[in-house]
Amino acid sequence: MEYVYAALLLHAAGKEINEENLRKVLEAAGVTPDEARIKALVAALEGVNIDEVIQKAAMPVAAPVAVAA
Amino acid sequence: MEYVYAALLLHAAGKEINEENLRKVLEAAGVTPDEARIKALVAALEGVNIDEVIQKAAMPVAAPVAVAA
Amino acid sequence: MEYVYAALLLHAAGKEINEENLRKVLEAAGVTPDEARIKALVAALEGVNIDEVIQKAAMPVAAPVAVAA
Amino acid sequence: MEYVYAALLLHAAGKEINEENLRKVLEAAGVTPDEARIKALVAALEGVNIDEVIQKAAMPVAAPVAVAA
Amino acid sequence: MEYVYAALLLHAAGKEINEENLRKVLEAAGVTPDEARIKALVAALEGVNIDEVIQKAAMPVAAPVAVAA
Amino acid sequence: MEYVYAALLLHAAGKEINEENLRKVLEAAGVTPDEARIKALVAALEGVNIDEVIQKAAMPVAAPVAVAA
Amino acid sequence: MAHVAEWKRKEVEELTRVIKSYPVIALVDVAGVPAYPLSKMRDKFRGKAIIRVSRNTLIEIAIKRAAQELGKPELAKLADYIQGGAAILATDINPFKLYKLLEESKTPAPAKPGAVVTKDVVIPGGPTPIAPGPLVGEMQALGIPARIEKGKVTIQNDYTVLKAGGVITEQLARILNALGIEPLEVGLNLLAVYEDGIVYTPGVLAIDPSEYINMLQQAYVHAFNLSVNTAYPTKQTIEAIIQKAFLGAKNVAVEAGYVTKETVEDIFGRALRAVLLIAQNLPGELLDEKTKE
Repeated sequence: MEYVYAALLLHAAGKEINEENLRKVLEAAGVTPDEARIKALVAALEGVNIDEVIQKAAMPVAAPVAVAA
Repeated sequence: MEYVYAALLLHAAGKEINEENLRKVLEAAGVTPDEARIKALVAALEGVNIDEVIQKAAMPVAAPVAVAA
Repeated sequence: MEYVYAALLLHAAGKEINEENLRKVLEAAGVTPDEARIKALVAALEGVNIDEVIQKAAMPVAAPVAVAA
Repeated sequence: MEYVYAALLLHAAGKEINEENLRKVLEAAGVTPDEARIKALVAALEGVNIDEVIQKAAMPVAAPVAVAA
Repeated sequence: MEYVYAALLLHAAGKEINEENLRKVLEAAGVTPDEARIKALVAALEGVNIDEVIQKAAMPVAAPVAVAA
Repeated sequence: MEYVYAALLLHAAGKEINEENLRKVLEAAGVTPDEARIKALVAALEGVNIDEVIQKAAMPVAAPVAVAA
Repeated sequence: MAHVAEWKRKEVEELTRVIKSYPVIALVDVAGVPAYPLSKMRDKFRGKAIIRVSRNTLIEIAIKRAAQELGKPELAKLADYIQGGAAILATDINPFKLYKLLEESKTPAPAKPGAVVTKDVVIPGGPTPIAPGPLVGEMQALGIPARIEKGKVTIQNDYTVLKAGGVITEQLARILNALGIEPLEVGLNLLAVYEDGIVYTPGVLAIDPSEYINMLQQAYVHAFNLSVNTAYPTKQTIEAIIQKAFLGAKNVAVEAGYVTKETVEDIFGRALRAVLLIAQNLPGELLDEKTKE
């Protein structure tokens, strides 16, 4: 998940999620970046509205399960 | 998801999920394989117990995350 | 599930799920295709809207259950 | 949230979540680190079992199930 | 369960679930039919809307989520 | 589902699920057997532990979610 | 049989003829069934069954004779079940269905002191037509939550006054009759049925339909599971098979953190939830506006 956290960190920091930025962040975290994974991630995120995705993801799916204790 | 389906097809067939095998399967399906995505998938699947993961539910949890109000 | 993954791969690749295509993909994955299973799958998929079916699966669960703890 | 993402990135990379590492990652992401927040985060995460939290976040929610008899 | 499977087979085949048909199917499966069980089954299923009963069984249910409160 | 019911009937009766037996049972139920479907079923069931498979929920089940309140 | 009265001989002959001409022979107890319900029952079964009330001894002789003449020794055993005011019911109806029909055709009857109830007797909550009087005290003495409201006796809530198998007392009979509650059942009690060499008793015949419904559903689930788990497609299961394959693929991709348009939401969701869960443990001053929302 390093790559995902790196991408989300960039997004939260208001930075573009591109190959170079990902590389820098990963390296700062002591990860030797895998070029293929970086490229694949950037490609997969192309056209994805991250704000929207995050908003949807943050919403707990359905309501929290009602539990009779 | 083509790449993932290809990987699971190989897995179900008892074949190793490596770059070459993925490439062959994707090409047979008429997909021009993207090297970065193939490499990224192989790397990402390292250490994943596919049989176990398949059985798990795919849905994200509604772990009632109580966000500080 | 080899046959089903092969079918989903073809679908994701935008190819027709027919006997010939399934055969090619399965062979590329090192599976010796069973003609009867291929025919049965193609027949069963007739009239099925795969995108719709997948979307249904991806949808979060209907209603959360109230569970007695 | 940048601070928490940075912490999770370090954790996923198998690195210690300390002030220095956080500072490096945040800077790589173009964030000017706020010393007080870094200190507070490190202090707050002491004693938190991050693996457990991540596992909780990954927990699947009930998928549609055909009941086993 | 032989008797119930036989009944469902007849139902799926669009045939009436009566004593004679059950007897024939069971015998074809190498089972010596127990007259009392056949009679009881036919009587029990009289007036039962099998399609409806089956559909209820097939209904996706949320899996029991054990929540520690 | 006729073919599956026929297979389950044979299994419950302690008989082998082979083409000939399936054909006999289906014919007794008034079904004209489709050779491809019979062959596909026999192939699909090869090496399958039926007792286990019929009990296994067809869809991934969510693991009990332990949510600390 | 030399001393046997002529009418008895004729009666046995007629009973024997009836027994021999139907495949299903039941013994029913008609004791306590008044003439009117019995004739209603006859109407209900007209064309489907013949009911012959006779003396128990004559029925026994007829059953044994029919068994001998038909060469069906098992039929003779039916005579062992004669009791009360037995009658012969001859029919084509499957014994299990016959039992069900007889049970369904029982009608409620008013309480009688000394009678045993077959079901719990429940006094429903709500207003009653009874005017205040000594009956209220009697009700309360039995634990019935009776009260006077607006000049009428009212029952506060549903109350089980007698369990199945219990005996109706004189006092309770009075109360139930005043309330218009009919706790007894009148109808033909099946003693035993013969068909095809087997004598069935009520214990065997009282099948629980819900058990069969459960078995049907179980059998269907077995078939469903077998089909989906072995990827043998049928019309009913093809969708589930596709979904299973898709969910499996998606699970693997999410677990591996392999981002595709199908998995991006789940993967980001996990990361985000982890962040939120951790943020819960953080002091307030660490949280920025986004987290505080």
